[in-house]
Amino acid sequence: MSGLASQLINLFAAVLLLLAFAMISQRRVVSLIHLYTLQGATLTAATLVVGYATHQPHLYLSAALTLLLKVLLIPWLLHRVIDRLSVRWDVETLINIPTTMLIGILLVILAFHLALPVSQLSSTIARGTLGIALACMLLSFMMMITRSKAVPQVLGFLSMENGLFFAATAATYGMPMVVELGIALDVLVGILILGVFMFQIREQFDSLDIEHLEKLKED
Amino acid sequence: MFVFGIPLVGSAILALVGHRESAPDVNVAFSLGTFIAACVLTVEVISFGPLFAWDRAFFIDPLNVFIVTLTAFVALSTALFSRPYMRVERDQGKMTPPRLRLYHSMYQLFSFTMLLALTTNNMGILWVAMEAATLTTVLLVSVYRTAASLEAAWKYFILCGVGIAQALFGTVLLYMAAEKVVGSEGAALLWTNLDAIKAQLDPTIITLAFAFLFIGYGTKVGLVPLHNWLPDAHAEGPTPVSAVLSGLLLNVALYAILRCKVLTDGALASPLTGNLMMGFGLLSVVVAAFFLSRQKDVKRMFAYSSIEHMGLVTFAFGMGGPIANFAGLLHMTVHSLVKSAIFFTVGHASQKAGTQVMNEIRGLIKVNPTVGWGLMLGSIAILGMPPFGVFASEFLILITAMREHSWATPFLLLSLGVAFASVLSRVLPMVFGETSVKRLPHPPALIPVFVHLGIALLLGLYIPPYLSTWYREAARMIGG
Amino acid sequence: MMNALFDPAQWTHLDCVLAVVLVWLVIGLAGVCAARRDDVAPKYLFPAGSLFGIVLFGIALHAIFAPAEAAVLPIGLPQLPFHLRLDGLSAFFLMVIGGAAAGVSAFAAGYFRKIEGETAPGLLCLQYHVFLASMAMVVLADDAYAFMVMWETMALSSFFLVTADHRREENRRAGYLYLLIAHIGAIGILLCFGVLQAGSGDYSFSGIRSQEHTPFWASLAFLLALFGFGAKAGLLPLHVWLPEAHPAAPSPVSALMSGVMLKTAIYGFLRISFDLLHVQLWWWGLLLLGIGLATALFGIVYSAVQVDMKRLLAYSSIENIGLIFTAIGLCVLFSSFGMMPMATLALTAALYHVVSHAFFKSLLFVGTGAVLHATSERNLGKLGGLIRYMPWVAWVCLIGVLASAGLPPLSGFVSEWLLLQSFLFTPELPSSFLNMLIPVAAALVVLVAALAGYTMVKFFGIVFLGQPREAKLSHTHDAGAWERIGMMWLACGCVFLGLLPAQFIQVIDPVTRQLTGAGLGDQVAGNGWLLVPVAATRASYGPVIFLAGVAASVALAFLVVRKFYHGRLRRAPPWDCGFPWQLPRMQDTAEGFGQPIRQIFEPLFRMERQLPTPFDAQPRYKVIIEDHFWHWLYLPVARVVERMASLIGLLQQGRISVYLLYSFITVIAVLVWVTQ
Amino acid sequence: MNMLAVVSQFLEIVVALALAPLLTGWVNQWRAWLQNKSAPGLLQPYWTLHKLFNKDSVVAVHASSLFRVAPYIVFGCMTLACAIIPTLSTDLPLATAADAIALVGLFALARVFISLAAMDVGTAFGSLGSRREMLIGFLAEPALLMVLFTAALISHSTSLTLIVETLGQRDLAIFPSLAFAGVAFTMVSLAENARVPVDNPATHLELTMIHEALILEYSGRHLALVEWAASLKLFAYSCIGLALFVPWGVAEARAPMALLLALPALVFKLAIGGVLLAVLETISAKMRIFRVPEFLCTAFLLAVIAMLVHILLGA
Repeated sequence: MSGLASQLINLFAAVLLLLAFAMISQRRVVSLIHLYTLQGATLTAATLVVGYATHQPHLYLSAALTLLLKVLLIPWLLHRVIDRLSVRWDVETLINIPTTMLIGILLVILAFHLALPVSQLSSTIARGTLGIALACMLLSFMMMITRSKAVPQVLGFLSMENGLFFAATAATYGMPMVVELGIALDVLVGILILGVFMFQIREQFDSLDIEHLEKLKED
Repeated sequence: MFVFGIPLVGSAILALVGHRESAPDVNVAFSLGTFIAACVLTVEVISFGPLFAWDRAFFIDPLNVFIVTLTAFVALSTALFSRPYMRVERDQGKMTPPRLRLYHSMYQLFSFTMLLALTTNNMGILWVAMEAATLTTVLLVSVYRTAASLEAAWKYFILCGVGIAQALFGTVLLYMAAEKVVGSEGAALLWTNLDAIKAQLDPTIITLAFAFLFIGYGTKVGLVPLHNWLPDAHAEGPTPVSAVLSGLLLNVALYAILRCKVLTDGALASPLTGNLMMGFGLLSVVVAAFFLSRQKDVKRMFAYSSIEHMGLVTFAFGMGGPIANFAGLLHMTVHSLVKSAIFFTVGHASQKAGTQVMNEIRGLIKVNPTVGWGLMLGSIAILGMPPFGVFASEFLILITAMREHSWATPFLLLSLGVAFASVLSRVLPMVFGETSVKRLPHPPALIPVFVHLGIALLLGLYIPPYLSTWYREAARMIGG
Repeated sequence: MMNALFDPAQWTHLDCVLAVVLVWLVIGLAGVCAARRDDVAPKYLFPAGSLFGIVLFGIALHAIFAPAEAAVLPIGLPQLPFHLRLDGLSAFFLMVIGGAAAGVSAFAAGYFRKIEGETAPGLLCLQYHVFLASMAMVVLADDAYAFMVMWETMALSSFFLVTADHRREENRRAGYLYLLIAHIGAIGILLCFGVLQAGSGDYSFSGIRSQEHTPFWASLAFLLALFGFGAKAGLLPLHVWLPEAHPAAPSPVSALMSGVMLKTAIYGFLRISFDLLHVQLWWWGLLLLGIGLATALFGIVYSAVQVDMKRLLAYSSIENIGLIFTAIGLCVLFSSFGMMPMATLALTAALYHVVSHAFFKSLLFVGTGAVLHATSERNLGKLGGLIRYMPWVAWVCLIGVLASAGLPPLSGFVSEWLLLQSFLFTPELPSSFLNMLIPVAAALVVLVAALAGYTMVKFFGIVFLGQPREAKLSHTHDAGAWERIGMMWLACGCVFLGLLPAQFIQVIDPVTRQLTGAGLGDQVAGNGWLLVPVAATRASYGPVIFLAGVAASVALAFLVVRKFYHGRLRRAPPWDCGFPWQLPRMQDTAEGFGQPIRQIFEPLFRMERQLPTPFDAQPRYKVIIEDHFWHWLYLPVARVVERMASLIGLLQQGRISVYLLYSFITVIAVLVWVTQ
Repeated sequence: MNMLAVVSQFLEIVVALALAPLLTGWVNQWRAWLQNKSAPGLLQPYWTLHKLFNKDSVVAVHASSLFRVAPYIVFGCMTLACAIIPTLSTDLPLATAADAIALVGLFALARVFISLAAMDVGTAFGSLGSRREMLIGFLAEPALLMVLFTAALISHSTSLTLIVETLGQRDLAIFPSLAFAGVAFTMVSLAENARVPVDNPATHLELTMIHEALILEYSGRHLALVEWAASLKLFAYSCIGLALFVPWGVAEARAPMALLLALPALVFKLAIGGVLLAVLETISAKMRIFRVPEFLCTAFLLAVIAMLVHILLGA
């Protein structure tokens, strides 16, 4: 049973990693959002499995939370934003995609290397997954670096959050409930604020190209 | 637990009435309440020792109670200062009523998150509070809605958000390490429990955890090279916000790092945490000092000075030992006092001159001697000139460094010298000389400035015994 | 204890000194409280301060002969409360502070009547008295922290005084330069203490005293002390602030800074190199000798070519500091070879010069203050002939001028005489190399002394003698009562120090006993009016007899001439060489007077001349003299810092992705670092 | 101090005051002869002084009292100088009050006062003269002091009387250091006493004169005092020279006979010295004022070398 569960979890982990790579390589904003939604879904599933396998009821709750936030609410918000601001394209990335992929692979290796000693100690059914979570995190971090528009950056930020959630779920069966709630609240408020910001930025610079945001510097 | 109850209610109320004429006074009133509550709390802790609340979800010990008091105090004086300041802003048309409302409620909410972060016993909640603090301050920074302020806020949000994310990962790891020992229920994130069992925590996980936590909260402390949000946010936000950012937020972030350091030191035999903190601290001090020497915008300059001082404090805690920890705590105190005082004066100055560019601010001492002298003395104090308290702490830090890490001393002294030269050369012409600007409609509230400077002066010459015992206690807790 | 506190009869010297310090602070605060009325400070407060200056002078004079007293104040750091100690050395310097402060404050009472620059007299009064108090506390401090706090407070208060007239850009610049160098010097001193405590963590001087240092660490501490205190004293090449800050400050303040504050640096240096350090290496002495002589020569040569009277005096202060350090160097040299009597002689010379310089330089500075007040003119080229309109100031200044020119029978000569005497002992040094070197040094000292004469003649002659170069000078007024009192006090100091060396050396005796273990007191005591430092067969000097001799022959000549001839006198215009259209402006100028020096010592200056050609419509002659050290030392350092700053600025180019990249790299780096 | 000491002290002063003009006259006479001019009488200086004392003294209208005091002070300084230099006897009460260094200080004092007085009137000449005088002074003083130091090192004392005694008691050994010192001293005294090649007391040529420019405004009794002081200075310098380099014949303490013998010896030595000075002045040409520093620096260096030589050779 738990064997199956852990295999399932590993599968989801792999999917997550895959999605992360996909997000790096993806240019279109809309499909980025889709990918993000998928990520959320996978996360929900993983949480459910873990919760089921380890009989941790509060994981169901957190899964529900994830579903609500990351599969429904946030993607919906983002869609509205990009419709309003009509930014469906994120044309150029700062570093071209293949290079990014290569660096990404290096990062994955590094992440595994780092997580290996930890996951060996880990007693949970999801031992290998910590490395994957870390990898996801780093990858989305890199995505934030390489994208030059606001929306993809935010998406990178959010998928980073996902990676973290996955780490929390897989490695520790989720944080204490109160913390989960707090985190969820923060994420929600954060995304709202970001949405507002994007509108303001838009009306200030009539574009979401964050290259406009380079006025404040050491001259 | 009135301490953070009051600001929470305050923010709620101000969210409704924040646009009224009386809002600033209400703001002050709430801050005052918070401060009184904090004082009561302090007395309790001093008399009865550490105490818990709400089945150990909250926890006060000498370490955080002293920062709580400091926070409440600076929040109060900043509220006092922002009364006339915001009135002027409104008259100048920079602040509309809705913005004022946002400002006031966020101000209270911010101090709530600060206090929450300080008093909570739960590392998770600590993280949540820090994130919440980021969100509130992002709103505060962007309150002017100008291009520059938006940019600053954006950078602030992204950089700190990412940083904080690292911290969350660290927290997860911490939890993971903890639950192996105490089993997986909520108690595994209570700092007190962790502190009790820190010796059994698994070194490898804790090492990773601390690395992430340090980078995460270090971003908020503004350690080089994670500091880039700090000068922008300070320079573009309203001055009271710069004051609280410098005076409070950085302290609280550092406090978070300290909590983690205590645990990690318990788990590890190696001086890893110390080395990390010393390295980043030293780097921040040196780099910030050189940044100081090329500033044109007054608030930006003092933001860099904050980076420098935070670096110094981090370095001090990194060295560890009773004297260094003592010095670090002392330095935190005087820095937030003096720096907020400086920002008050700077705020008035730039309001008068209508600009933050230093070359266009001249002869303050002529227009308004109190502001002029306040800025002068403040800068002198922040530069570590006796008899102000900053010198006392820097003296202690330096002598410890000379004794234990003499290799670092030259760098410290070099950067202190550079910082001195830079800031002084900017401040002198601002304070002295001739000018033609006129006075402001609303008389500036300068009592806070001189109260702060007075306390800093006092701490330089005479540290009252109960205060010093209190510091010692805290220093011992950090593991001196 | 408590009743002891309230019963002055039981007060120790230390209590009295602290009381004076407190009173000074109170006076200062009173000045601020009464800031509304500009006449309170001058009328009542400054005279009061001067009175307590005399009190301090008396107490200190008494305390020199008393055993050392120590106390611990309840203020300061918890680990390190303020330790205070009043021993011979500190009492001696307290005496200097009190003595000079008495005169200067009295003068200031007259001087600060009009508002100088921007700062109101009340605030000036506060800064001034905090300055005095901090100087007194510096010499009392007995632990590193107290010392540093007082030291920097001294620098800070004087900085505010320097920038009292901050409307002028050059004053602000001067203040900045001053505070910066002072602070950097302070950093050096702090490091020095750090080395001295030798890892013991005990920063009280008693604790430091108990440490034993290896020659290396001792030398390091010595060099740091030399750097730190040299920056304050104005030793080459850290002297640049001095000629800027002294002219900028109000004259009484320049008087205090030059006369007293520089001496606190001497105090600190003596305290560390003789009291806290136990070993002395011969090359330290050589180093001091070299730097001292270089400073002295540099100072006096630059002083000779100045055209601003306060700058001239400032450079002359650099010269005197150089002489003092020369004497100290000689002392170190001797004591490193264990020749204590000679060391004592040299040290006595140094201390004697400390006091006499304190008096005559304060006198000259307040003299310039009086002139400045009357004429509001600092440029020598616009002064002249003032002896007719302000005879008081002129004649009192003449005393100061003669003393500072090192002429018998005034105070300056005594110290130079002692210094030269100690030079004559050097052939007894065991090292022949040194023996060869020292005569050259002695020659330089004499040259410096002679140049001082040249400079002082220039100063006095151009300011007070000749015809007024500006029309407005002809209705200037003489100094007021308070100013006269202050100047008289200082002048009396010069005269007494000049005439009664044998008696005054009794005062120095305990100090030298404390530092070198020997004293000249007994040696000198026996010979009444004669000053016999070593042995009657070696050398002797009797200023009183000397003065009597000159006076007698002057009087005799006068009487004889009157007796056998007549006293008829006719007034007539001076001979105009057959060119009747002479104007006062055609008199020899300050530049002209300095010209020979400029020629002889050309390599020492960085000059840019602008000479008129025969075809100029308005021919004008301009010569700008600059300090080499700016271009050798200071500007390069500034450039390096700028370069670094511009490099570091590249870190922050405003692109958020780059910032994220920093964080990213940091994460990776830290992770990699922690996991191995 | 016994009676004899007082007597010899008194005698010295009198002799100095009396002989100084005579020496000047003697030198002038010889110089005239050497230059094939008809010489003034030997006693001419006395007549000049007498005449000047009888004249009214004319003082510039705006001259301050300093101007009138200065001549007396200068005269007093020179008298004291002559009093402390052992010319006849080495048993001089006053000599204990001022040693070699004080002697130099004494000369400096006189110089400063005369220069200030010259600047007081404020004519171009006055300040020009005082500037040149001080220029010479600050170069000559160190040289003179170095010379005296050399002697002082030999005799381990700066007191002039002791120097003379030690030097006088030695047998006729040549001190190489003293040879250098002698040359240096000669150069210095030429400069100090306004002699060719540095200055020419005979002319009033604006471009060259130093001493005459200083005292240009003086007349009557003031001028007389200044002139007398000048000749006293010459006398003093000659006596120093004699005391250092030919110290024989100066009376030791408590030797009344020697005291009587000392006078003719002194006169004889002075006469020779005067002739030599005249010869020196005749054979050398007046140099440009800008050359003077070089001239004096040479003297200064020679004096320092003298000291070094002494330390090196112990002689």
